[in-house]
Amino acid sequence: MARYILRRLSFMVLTMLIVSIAVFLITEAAPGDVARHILGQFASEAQVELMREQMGLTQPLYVRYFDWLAGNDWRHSRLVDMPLTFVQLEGQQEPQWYAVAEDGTLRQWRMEGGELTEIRVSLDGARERVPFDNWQLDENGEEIFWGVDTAGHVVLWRRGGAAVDTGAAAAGRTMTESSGEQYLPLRRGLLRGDPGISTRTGRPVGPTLVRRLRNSLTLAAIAFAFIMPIALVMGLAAGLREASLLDRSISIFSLVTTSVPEFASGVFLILIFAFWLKVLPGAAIFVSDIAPWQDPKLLVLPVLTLTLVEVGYVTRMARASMIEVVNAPYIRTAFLKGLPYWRIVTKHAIRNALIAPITVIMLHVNWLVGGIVVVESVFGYPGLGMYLLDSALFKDVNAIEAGAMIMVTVAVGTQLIADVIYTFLNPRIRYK
Amino acid sequence: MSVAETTPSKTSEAPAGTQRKWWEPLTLIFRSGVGTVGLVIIVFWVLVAILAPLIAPYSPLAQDSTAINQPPSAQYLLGTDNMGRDMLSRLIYGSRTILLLAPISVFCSVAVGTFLGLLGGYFGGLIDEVVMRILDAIMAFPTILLYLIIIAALGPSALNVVLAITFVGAPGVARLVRSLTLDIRTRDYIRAAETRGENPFYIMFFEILPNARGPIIIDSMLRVGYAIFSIGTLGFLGLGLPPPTPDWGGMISEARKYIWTSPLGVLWPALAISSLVVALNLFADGLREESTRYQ
Amino acid sequence: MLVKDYMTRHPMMGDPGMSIVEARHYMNENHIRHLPIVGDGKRLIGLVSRQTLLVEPGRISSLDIWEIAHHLSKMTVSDVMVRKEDVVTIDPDATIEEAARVMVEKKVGCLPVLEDEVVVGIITETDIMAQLTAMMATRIPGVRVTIHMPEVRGELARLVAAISAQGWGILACGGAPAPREPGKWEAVIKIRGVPRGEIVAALSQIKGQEIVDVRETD
Amino acid sequence: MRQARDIPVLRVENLAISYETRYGDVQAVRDVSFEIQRGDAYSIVGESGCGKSTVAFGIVNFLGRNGKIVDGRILFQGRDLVGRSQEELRKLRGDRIAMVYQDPMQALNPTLRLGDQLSEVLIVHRGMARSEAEDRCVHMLEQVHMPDPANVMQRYPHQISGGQQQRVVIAMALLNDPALLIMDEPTTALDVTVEAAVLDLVAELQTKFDTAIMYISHNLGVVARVSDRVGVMYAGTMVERASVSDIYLHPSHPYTLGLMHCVPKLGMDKSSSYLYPIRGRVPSPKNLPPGCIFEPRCDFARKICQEERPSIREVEPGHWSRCHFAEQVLAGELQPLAHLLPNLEARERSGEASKLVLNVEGARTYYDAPSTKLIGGEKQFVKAVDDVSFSIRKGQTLGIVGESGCGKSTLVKTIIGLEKPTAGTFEFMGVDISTPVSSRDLDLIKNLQMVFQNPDSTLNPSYSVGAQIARPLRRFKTVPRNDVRDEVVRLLNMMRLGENYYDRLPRQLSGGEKQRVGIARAIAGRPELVMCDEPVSALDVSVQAAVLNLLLEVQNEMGTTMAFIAHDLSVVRFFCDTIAVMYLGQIVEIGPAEAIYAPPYHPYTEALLSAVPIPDPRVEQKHIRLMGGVPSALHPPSGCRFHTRCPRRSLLPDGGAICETTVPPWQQVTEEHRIFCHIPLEELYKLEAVITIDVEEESHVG
Repeated sequence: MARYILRRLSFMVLTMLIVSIAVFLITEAAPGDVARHILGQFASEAQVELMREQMGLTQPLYVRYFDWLAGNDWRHSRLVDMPLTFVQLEGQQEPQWYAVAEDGTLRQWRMEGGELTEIRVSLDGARERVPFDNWQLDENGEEIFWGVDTAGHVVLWRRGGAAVDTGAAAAGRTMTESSGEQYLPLRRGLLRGDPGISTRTGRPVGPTLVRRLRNSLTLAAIAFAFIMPIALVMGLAAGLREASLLDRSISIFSLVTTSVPEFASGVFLILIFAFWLKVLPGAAIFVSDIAPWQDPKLLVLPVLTLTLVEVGYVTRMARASMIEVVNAPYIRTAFLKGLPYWRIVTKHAIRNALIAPITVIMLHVNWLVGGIVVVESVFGYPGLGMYLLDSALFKDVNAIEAGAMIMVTVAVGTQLIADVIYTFLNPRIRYK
Repeated sequence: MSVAETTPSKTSEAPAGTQRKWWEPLTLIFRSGVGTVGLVIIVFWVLVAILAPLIAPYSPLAQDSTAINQPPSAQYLLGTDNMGRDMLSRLIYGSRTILLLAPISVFCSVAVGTFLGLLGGYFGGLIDEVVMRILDAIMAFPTILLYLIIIAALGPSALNVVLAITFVGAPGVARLVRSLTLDIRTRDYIRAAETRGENPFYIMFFEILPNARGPIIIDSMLRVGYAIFSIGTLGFLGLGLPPPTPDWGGMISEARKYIWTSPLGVLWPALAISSLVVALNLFADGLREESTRYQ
Repeated sequence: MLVKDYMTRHPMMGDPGMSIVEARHYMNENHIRHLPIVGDGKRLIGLVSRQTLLVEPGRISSLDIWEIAHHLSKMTVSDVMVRKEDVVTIDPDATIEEAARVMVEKKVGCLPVLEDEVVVGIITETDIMAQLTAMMATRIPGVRVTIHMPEVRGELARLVAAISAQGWGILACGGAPAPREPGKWEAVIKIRGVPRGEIVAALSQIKGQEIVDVRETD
Repeated sequence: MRQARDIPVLRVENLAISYETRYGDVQAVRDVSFEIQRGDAYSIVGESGCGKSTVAFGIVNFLGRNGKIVDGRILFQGRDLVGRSQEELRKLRGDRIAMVYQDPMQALNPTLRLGDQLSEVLIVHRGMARSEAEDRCVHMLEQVHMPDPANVMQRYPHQISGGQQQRVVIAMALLNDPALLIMDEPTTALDVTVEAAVLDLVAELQTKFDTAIMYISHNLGVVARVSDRVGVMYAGTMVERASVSDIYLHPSHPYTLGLMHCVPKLGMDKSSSYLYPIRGRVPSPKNLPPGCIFEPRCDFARKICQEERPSIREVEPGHWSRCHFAEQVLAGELQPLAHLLPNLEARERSGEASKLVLNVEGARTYYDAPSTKLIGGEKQFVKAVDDVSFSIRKGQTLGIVGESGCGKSTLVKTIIGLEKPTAGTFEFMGVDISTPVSSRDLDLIKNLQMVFQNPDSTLNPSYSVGAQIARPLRRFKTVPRNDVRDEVVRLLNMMRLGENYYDRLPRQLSGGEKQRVGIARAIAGRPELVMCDEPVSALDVSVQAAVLNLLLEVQNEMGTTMAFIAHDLSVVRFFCDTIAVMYLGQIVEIGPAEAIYAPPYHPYTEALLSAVPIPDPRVEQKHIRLMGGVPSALHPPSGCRFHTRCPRRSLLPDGGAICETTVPPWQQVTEEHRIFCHIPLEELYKLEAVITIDVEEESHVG
């Protein structure tokens, strides 16, 4: 069993690797220039070029992929000739890159007024600015210096190098610097838990993603907690009494609710409960990422929408499975043994009837994820789906990659869980 | 079993010497009440789509700046949208878009999926392993994410919508066809063909495929429903057809902004798309129920 | 000769919800006199006989004729049966004579055979009679001789020795204290394939034993 | 007189059962009456679809939602079951009436331990405590001769073999000591040696528990072995009922008589006797003929048979028949018509007969077994065929017999080119054929064709009969393009189907007709060698004869050589000139048909013969039963593969130690007859004949 799980986990890692490469390639192939996208239509060609360089887009694709995956500080630290570190100091909102000097103090460099300044942060957090004077000679005998800037790049400065006139760039977020000759954005890499900076917001993907994921999981978990018991009970009951009035009503109900797209059923629910009955808040008043459980009423309609769509599917699975089981010869055996009806149902039918749907239901998590994206979009719910949608529309590679990784983990992970449950329910397929 | 033994078998059913036509199984649908309801709604929308230029009162793109977000009136039977376009006309033309794109994309995914499924199922071995691994990976992937990435990369357009749905749908078809093939492959008539030394592609397309058509047809019906569902979803998310093409999903997305002032604006397209998908599913489900009962 | 070999397996049984009318009809139609009443799993609940089904007047004396009819149709065997505690039963591994003894002592005509409370068979007077019939080889033709002898050890052996001296076989043999003749023992011997005269001639030679009855059966 | 001696355990009177379908009510069973006495075994025999299972399910009231009893009474121990409440019936089921049916694997719940499934019968009915119930179950498992019963209680159904599963099901049925045990084809899914053991068990338990048994089967051999009395069902009604010897030896209904003519008796062969098929097919229950239901197929039918439906009547004491002319049939005054006999005059065997058509030496076909380890591990093989040698001469038929899994199908597939041989030489008319079919040339392919087992899958459902027969004609260019249709019609006529079958689709044909089309397709290219893979085993007996006769005709007319796989030893004996007996991938005995069925036997042949059910109650078979199951072909036993189960090892010094270590030698009995065994021929000669027929009374049937 452990061996089997291990094999599946390695398969999952492989899938994730392939998916990440695929996403990278697709976004690469996509028309349009991200830098231009960020800076807006009126930025100059030079600005865009600089932006591209600062974002590392000038590097070959495979280098970018490996940087994204495994980070590049360990590579670039050779240029700086000092170890690099990524720490969050007191009084700062987010962690930053520093070079670590031999005495243990952290260093950054910054061009200020045409002069390179060294920022030293001592161990006790004290900060001091020292004019820089440690130029090194390159093979041409010119004075250069590789250092770390304040925006997470390794930068090549040349003494006396003129700052490019960047002008007033529209979005200018990452363009804090323009004095260096070469920019190499620093990354810790996904493997070390850093999904990178969002090109859309200019902020690290990680923290946002965690909050959004938490919101989405809340939504999904509540919906799941409703869907499962309702759907299984309805499905099993319908299957037990195939072709009865109960069965027919349940079947048609489930068929209809599954068929109506989430955005349509969401709209119907909003109209009914928020617009006409005015009993529930209709939509989109989540002010921040943290809101959903501060006002549980806000969750009602999204959960209801998801439940409506998904409950039908699971019901139909459970029903089909129950019908098959009820017609199985071993149920006939149980009947011929003279067992009372409820004993046949509880001891012989239900367990077997649950085996098939469990796997299918777990596979259906993919659909649930899709539903969540739409539902979040309908209700303006600040979840992972909305984040991904926005990112995709913006071609925000790092955000898409991170979201994709999470989704694949969820999808493949649930399949694994489904398989494990399956083996426990079905003694015929116990992995040795 | 006791039932199966005595219910008249098909053999005794068909009067000797008469041939049944290929479409005859499809008439089964009239035995299923809900299936018939589905069929009627589908036929309604198909007629609407075909006759769109005749029945639509306005051009779907014509704007009337004096009538923006109007409720239903004699002039605009279903009201107008935020740009003063007639809802009814947009709905009618929207059916054209969706009823064109959905079958095309389903046809593509069925074609691709059938080929791959036959290939993997009939040859087995390494070919099967490779094909199925790739398809499994695609299927493991949340559908919505695939749509997002594909459309994000390629840009919203009709062609790309078709491509995306094909790409997303083909693995499912391939799996179905593969499992059918695996079953049919064990039949004696396939072995008979093999002992005649028939070409593998002859066996795949002339011996196996005709016998898999029933489930494939039913699956395709369901898929058309899903395709409409997906096209609507894409349109709603802003990944569908670029405006101002009349597209139900897109119409809902637009009208949603004005839901508090003119709620009917979202209601009509939502009803339209729901009725069509529900109808297709009812139809496919009825067909499946009846055909399995008929077996 | 154990009960389990002579009992009727899979006897007819009734269930407690059977109406009296139905039970009576059932017993009449199938010519049975005793009906074990069982619950699920053939566990014994009670026993009815034709007599118990004849409802005693005391129970219904206070009712008028219409009420009686109504009452009867509503009564079930569980109302009139002999309850399990009072039913005399026997174990399948008991001997047949033990069964006979129980029947005689308890004055019952039928014993349900129980194994763990479950009715596995029923043994009736008739079964024991049948056993007696078989023991005496009643259905096989031969010469049946009744002999009176003193109730002394070894007398029967002498008789047997005399028969075996002739080279004849004994088809059946039984004995009991002679009726109305204290101190005497009555033995019945059945011999096959030997003429009656020869048998009488041979057996009358035995001293102290007296042939009281000789008959040929077929 | 014992209590109610004359009250039968089960008495069915004029039973009629119908099903509601969307085409209206269909009467599946009509006017069925019979009775079963305490401790008797009563068989209901009939072909598929005749309603015999419906009767059984009617008795336990398991007719599904759409079935109902419309007429008649079912008296169980004198009380009518019809109209009793569900709860009352539930108490009877599993307690006083138990049932065992086909396919034990399906009958057991796959997700519950066997112990739970067994003990719940006692827990529910007797309210027994679990531990006590389990002790009882173990005891009952011992009585059905289940090895290691305590362990079996802890297992799941898939962990024990098919024969053992059936033992569990039987034990389950007997736990509550039922008065009536209904067995619906309980051995049909089992191999012949396992079947024999289960039948022995049934007979043993029947006397031990004094249980009345209602036995349902289509297999005339099994019925002859198990039953005291027999009822023959046809198209939903009972046409004849009598004691087993009357049914088999003095049938009074033409249908019964026809059935007896259809099956080859063991010992019959094609040169000396014929099989008489029953023509036509069973009418559908909603389309019955107005007169006697058998009239359309009856060779004796007169005018009255078309007009008046006969009722069942007692022809002689205890012998009931539903025929207007039962007395004449009984007296043998009516004879079947001659037109049904195969046309076998053209049998000519020229000097070609000695020519070898197929010669196989040292054939081996191994499959890769999936490795159980993740990485590495030794590669394992399933040795499906392992060192098999034989040859077939022109115009002859080789029969290959053996139980399932013995490798007979793989052997045929290897010859036909659907499997790749691992080793060995395969020569067909002097050409090497150890290549897969895809790399053979068209002429070779044309000459090696095959007839398949399952009539329902032998034809492609999507094409018409004509198209399917035409395909090989076109592909092999047997006849010019323009003559294809004529040739197809000629073949159809040869198959006695006629031109109007040309445009029919397979679903419009009956099983026998499909099989005939399959034969037509196989012989369309006029092949030299036709391999027949159990061509009649899935057919009803009345149809088997017709198909066998057709194959015989084909062989006579075209001089075709055949290889014939079957598990039915009577059919093989009838049909084949030479027979090879296979066990675990090897041939253990090969020789002329008549030699195989007489000593000296290979011990496995002997066991097979003793197990085969013979449709003749007079037959005495020696009682030889094999222990254990067939070992895995993945790790076949060393030495002689049969040594783990061989009942004759004791004939060798020190109990046959040599069998475990040394591969046995081929012992030549005659030039053609070889036995693969260590036991010296002299010893094998001493074995008695397994099958003896008490021929005091020569029946007028055979």
